[in-house]
Amino acid sequence: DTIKVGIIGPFSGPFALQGKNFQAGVEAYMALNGKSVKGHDIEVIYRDLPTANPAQSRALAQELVVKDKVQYLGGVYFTPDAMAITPLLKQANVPLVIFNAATSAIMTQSPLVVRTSFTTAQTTSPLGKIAVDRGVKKVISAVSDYGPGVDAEAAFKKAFESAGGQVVEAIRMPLNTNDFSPIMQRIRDSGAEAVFAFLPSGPTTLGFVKAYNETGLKQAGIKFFAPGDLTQESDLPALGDGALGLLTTFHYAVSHDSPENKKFVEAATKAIGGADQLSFPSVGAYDGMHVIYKMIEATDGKQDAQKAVDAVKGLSWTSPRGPVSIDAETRHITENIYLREVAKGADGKTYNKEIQTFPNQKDPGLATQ
Amino acid sequence: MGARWLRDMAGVILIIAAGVVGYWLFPDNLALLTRVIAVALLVLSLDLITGYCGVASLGQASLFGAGAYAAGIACVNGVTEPVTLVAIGAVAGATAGLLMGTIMLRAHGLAQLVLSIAIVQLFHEAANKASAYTGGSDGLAGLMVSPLFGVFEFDLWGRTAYLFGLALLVVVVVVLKFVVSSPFGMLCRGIKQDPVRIRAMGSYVFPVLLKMFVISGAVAGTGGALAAISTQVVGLDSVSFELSANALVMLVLGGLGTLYGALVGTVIFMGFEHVVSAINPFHWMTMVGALLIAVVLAAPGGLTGLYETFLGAGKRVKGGRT
Amino acid sequence: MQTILSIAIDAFAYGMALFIICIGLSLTMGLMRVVNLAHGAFAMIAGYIASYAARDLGLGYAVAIFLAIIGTVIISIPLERLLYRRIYGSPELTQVLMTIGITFCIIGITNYFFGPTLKTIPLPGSLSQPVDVGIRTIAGHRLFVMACGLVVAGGLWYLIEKTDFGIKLRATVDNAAMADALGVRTQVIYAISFAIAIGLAALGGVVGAEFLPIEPYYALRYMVTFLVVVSVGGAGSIPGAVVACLLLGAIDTTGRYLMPEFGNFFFYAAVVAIVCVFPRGFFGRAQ
Amino acid sequence: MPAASLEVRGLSAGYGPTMVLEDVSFSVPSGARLSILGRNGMGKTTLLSSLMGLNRRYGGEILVGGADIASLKSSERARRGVGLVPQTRDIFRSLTVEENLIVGVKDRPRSVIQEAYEMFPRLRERRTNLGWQLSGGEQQMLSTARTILGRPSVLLLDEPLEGLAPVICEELMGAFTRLASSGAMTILLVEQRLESALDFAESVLILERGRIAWQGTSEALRADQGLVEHYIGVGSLH
Amino acid sequence: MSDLFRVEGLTKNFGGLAVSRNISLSMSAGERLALIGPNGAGKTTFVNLVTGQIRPSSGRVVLNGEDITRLGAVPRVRKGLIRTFQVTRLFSQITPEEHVTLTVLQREGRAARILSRFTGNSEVSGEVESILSALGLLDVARRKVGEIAYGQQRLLEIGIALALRPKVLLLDEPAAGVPSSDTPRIEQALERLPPSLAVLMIEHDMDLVFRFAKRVVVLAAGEIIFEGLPADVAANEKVREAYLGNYAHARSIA
Ligand SMILES: Nc1ncnc2c1ncn2[C@@H]1O[C@H](COP(=O)(O)OP(=O)(O)OP(=O)(O)O)[C@@H](O)[C@H]1O
Ligand SMILES: Nc1ncnc2c1ncn2[C@@H]1O[C@H](COP(=O)(O)OP(=O)(O)OP(=O)(O)O)[C@@H](O)[C@H]1O
Ligand SMILES: CC(C)C[C@H](N)C(=O)O
Ligand SMILES: [Mg+2]
Ligand SMILES: [Mg+2]
Repeated sequence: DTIKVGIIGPFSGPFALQGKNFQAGVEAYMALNGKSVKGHDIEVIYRDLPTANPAQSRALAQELVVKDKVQYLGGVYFTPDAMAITPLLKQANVPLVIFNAATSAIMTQSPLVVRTSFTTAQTTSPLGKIAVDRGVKKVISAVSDYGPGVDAEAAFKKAFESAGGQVVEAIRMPLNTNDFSPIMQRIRDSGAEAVFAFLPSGPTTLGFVKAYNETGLKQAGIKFFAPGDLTQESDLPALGDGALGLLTTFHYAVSHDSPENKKFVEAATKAIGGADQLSFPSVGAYDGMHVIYKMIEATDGKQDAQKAVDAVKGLSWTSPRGPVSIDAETRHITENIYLREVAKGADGKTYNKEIQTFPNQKDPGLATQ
Repeated sequence: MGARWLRDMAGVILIIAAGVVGYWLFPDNLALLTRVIAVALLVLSLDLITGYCGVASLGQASLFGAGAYAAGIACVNGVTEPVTLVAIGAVAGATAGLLMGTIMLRAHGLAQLVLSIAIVQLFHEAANKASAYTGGSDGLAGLMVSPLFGVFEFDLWGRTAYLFGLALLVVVVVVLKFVVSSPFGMLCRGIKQDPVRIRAMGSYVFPVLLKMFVISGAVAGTGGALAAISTQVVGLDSVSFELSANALVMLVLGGLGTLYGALVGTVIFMGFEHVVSAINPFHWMTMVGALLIAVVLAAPGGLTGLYETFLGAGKRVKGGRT
Repeated sequence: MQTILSIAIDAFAYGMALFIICIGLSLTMGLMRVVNLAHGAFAMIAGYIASYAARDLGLGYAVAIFLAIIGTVIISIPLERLLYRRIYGSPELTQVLMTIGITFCIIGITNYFFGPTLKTIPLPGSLSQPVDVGIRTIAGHRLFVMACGLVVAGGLWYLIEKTDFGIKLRATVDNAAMADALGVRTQVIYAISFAIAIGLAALGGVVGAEFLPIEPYYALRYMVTFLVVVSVGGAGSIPGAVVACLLLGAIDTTGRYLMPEFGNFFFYAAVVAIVCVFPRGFFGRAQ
Repeated sequence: MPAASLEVRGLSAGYGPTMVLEDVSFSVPSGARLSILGRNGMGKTTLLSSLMGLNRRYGGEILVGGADIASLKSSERARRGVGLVPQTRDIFRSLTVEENLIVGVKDRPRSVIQEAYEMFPRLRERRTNLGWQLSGGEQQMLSTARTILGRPSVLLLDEPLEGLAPVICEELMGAFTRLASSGAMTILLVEQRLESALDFAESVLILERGRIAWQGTSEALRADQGLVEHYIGVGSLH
Repeated sequence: MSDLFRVEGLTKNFGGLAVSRNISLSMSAGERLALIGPNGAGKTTFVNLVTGQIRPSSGRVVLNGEDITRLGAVPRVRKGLIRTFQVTRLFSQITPEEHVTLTVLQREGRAARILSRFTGNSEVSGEVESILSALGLLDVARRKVGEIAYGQQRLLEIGIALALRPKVLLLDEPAAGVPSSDTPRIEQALERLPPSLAVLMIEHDMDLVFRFAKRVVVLAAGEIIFEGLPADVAANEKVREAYLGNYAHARSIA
């Protein structure tokens, strides 16, 4: 028999790169672990959802469940899209494994959701201590003005202030900002010693980092802290040498030094068609597939969402990103968060170099609830 | 007169028939079809001001979003009866239409188009900022709509939502048929062609167009409410420029100023998009682009124009020679 | 004071970058009466060519710009012949449909062949250095952008308002059949103007890439910005475009400095206000 | 360019699928003047604009100075010496008066627009005004001046006196007559006012439903009141 | 005074150009007045000023003793001040019948109603038919305006004006573009106008002017240079020089 898995993600449009990473992760996993589990063949169906669009997301999920008869749903890049699917899960008797969408609250919407990515709070929080350790007392935060940005701002502020620092100003920048020089001017005027930034990966990141260099903030010694979205590997070639020295925290670096990751990177590169396109969503997808495989194993091909989810609660394994486990209570992934510095490799290309590890981080966003 | 009545009747019956056929043919895609209906309402509303009044808008989603958020917020706060929610959406849409019309009708041509863009961006920004009420970019989730008439659940298979949407669409089309064939509708068409002439006939232009904006807002708001009810989530995309631009593309694709064009355009565009994106989720955009180009080359007046060209080809005069 | 001056410099640089990218669109929309929503797509094509030339072939920046312009124009010629020619004089919304279609195709094809990653165009050393302008440092390429903007504005204004070509172009747009009947080779005029507009798009795409990075989705991502700027200025008016770009650039920049969280409100509220006062844009040609 | 002869053979033309002119043939010697008459909607405008190449031709030949131009685009016809003053004037509305004239001069130096100002001093006064701002009569003057500046060898005038003050009409007709008799242009005139039309031209052509109904000299037509009544309408000539 | 309509000291400048200079003019009910003058004299501008399409720099417009200078174009129409356009302004996609129906409904204040049907309104259609038949337009009543002859479009333009039941009617070159064989149609239509109506006609066709007008006003360079009986106009040296030329002479030939 064939078990179908429906993957929803941004495979075209402005976020096509992230969608391609989903696909690469899925294909890498299947290439390395076979296309069947316990004799059940696995078939993956991709459905494109280019930008956040809950109505479309629901329509796609419904079609996958009702028409294509998928037993597992996976993928989902944006939070509202996940929110639109959760109400269907119970009736559909289908678990949803989230490969990316990073708002804490999704997990509370349905007991049939499992997440293998990260939350913004989870990747950001260690930065508070890191900043203080590096002698920074006053930080200005600059985040994109939307859900994840606001999450990042709050998480950093909490972590930084409890470590003894002070956020002197919090700037929220519209998502479609093209020229960041005025923001840099403001950062300079604030008198802060460092800037904490969050922007979604893509063209604006480039503008932000460029402006940081060009307006002389870097020369003036103002430090730069951010979660790893800002230096995702696929953006690094465009950022060029300007990114050297940027400090970011994240759950995964393509450069992560482990045998699991080597295998993964090799397989994923083959799937995506170019090493420079690979970045974090691929590992979310890879581990997502791992979870789905485990679910299939546990249910032996029968459609039983609750049993499937229960089977992976507490599951732990070694992911390309390092040791991880699914928190039995929140169903969210527990993982290491790494501090990385953008450095230049032997081949002259820049990469995220892991320099410090914060082991077994849960999602502080959920922990507080 | 009789003939016209008959034609309108036939049109409505055709819509119902198409709806029912869709139900039988694609029982597994009802959520998509419901979405098509919601968007069709948006495109219809755009046809009212663009096709009948000549006011092009790239911000029509403001009205759709107003309806969606109004219904969504009402639902989260305990008003869960679907018909009431639609009414709330329509009223919110109409109010937004009043606001949008008041601003947009101050300008002409391109500047007007840009006003519409500015308005939808401002709406979008406001919805993003008011995240306490709208959920911001995470979306407004947790809409628990009670069963329609207390009986029919909005469930996974989406039958209730679809039939409810279809009924709404039919009601709206019938009402709009009356609107566009009333003296008011004729006046709007006159304004579209030459407002100076209409003023010289002794009619103000602004209030007439504003009235149409309000009607248009109510229709779009209905669509928004339907989307909110059937999806149970309202996202920022429902007040976005992208949705507005898509609506305009669908309208022009179908043909302006006939109501049917709006429906045809929506169904063809969304259907095509759905099919090609399922076939190749990665590179379907090229196909949609090719479709648009092909339509312009083959039927510059939109698909309904094509139909008329075919009809017209029968009654060629003398021609034939080249 | 220093801050104000510094903001003013940023505003001017950003405004000029906008101007270079948008002026070609203003020409097509205002003079040729073609709502060319694919304008950004051509800018993007130029960006890809320049990126390829400068990064992969290691050619100089000036050569890359030159190749990008030539290459983009060459690519646009068959499109003009086969597609655009059909929509000259069509209703605007038909043009919207066609050019959106073209945009989708170009995006799709670019994504297919070149992948969805950002493409950069390495600047020569002289332009990538921060330059000290007394009160602060400013990136060299920003000065270059300002200079380009001024040269383009002046040259184009002269071409359109003063030369026979400009007059014939405007006559053709106004009434092509009559211009034809007076001996103007309208198709040639259109083809040349189209090429000029595309060339400007190409120049803008390459020179402005530091502000608006090159990637497949470029055309749609910045479409609103382009449309707004062109219309606020009054399509087809060069002084209008300059004023609109500088003013909107300034509002955007200061808004983002003073109250970044309301940056978009500032910008679009300003657009609404301007359009309410100038219903045809700053220098819109009356109909 | 000096005047050229015009010969039309079996011309059929119209709009899209609608054929308006059928099998029209006539010829005008170089430097001659021909008036075209006919009731409303009989195809006078269609005839002139298809000589200019502005609408659809189904068949036939158009020879200017002996060379067939029927397959050329209108801009090429203009360059070979055909010039049209259209009934709808077709001023470039967004161009100034002077710019309108510049479009008309073709390849001659710009300075020749002074000739137009001498012909219509009113235009000199309105030199920097935009086309749409002109009064009806001023537009008519501009349209005529613009075409004449291009020195056509065959000039097609479609109701050029429409909306002009009587004093201007008179001067203009005088000017047209001089242009033709000096051998500079061959002129075809469509004119509603029978008297003016007959005064102007030595020969006349009457169109009826897209066909030539009558052709002959002005004298012959003037003499035959019955003919006038039949083709042009009762009470036209009194 | 028993003037139905009066303008006082109407002045308008476009930039440096004075298009109307201190024009004063009055018309009584039933008056038939022709306004003539050289091209660019300001005749159309005068109509635009009177009907409120453009605002005067100074001066007053008085209708029925009421100062309407400050009113916009629409209320003036509603008060009975109606114009036609020098270049027809019609809707090419709809029929003459629909034009007139819409106009009648508008006059009755019913044009903006949503809850009634446009067609099949018996009282209105009777009036529409009588207007169209008076102008000889019944044959083409149901064809698209874009397809009918220009002369008929001019008649329709007048029909629309009549359907508004004007008190003062301003006709801007009603016969322009209409062949001489069809001008009688227009004349007949004008003759049948209600006698109480004041009509001002701008026209360059002097025959029509002389047959129609009881009084002639000549405008040149924005100023009234002559006002009087048709018979005297041709004899006036200033008018002859500025406008008529040898018209009077030519006339006697034919
Ligand atoms: N664009 C068009 N499309 C279709 N038919 C047209 C078009 N223009 C004119 N016609 C038709 O062609 C015929 C001839 O028109 P034309 O304008 O040549 O007449 P005309 O003799 O110049 O009349 P007039 O005296 O009114 O200027 C008319 O019956 C008219 O309806
Ligand atoms: N908006 C404007 N700006 C500048 N000048 C204008 C404007 N409108 C009209 N004019 C000028 O005002 C003058 C009077 O124009 P108007 O149309 O009133 O003339 P008219 O008497 O109706 O002439 P005709 O008999 O030729 O129709 C003309 O010279 C015209 O060019
Ligand atoms: C054609 C007619 C208007 C001529 C008339 N018999 C006249 O000379 O006034
Ligand atoms: Mg004609
Ligand atoms: Mg006039």
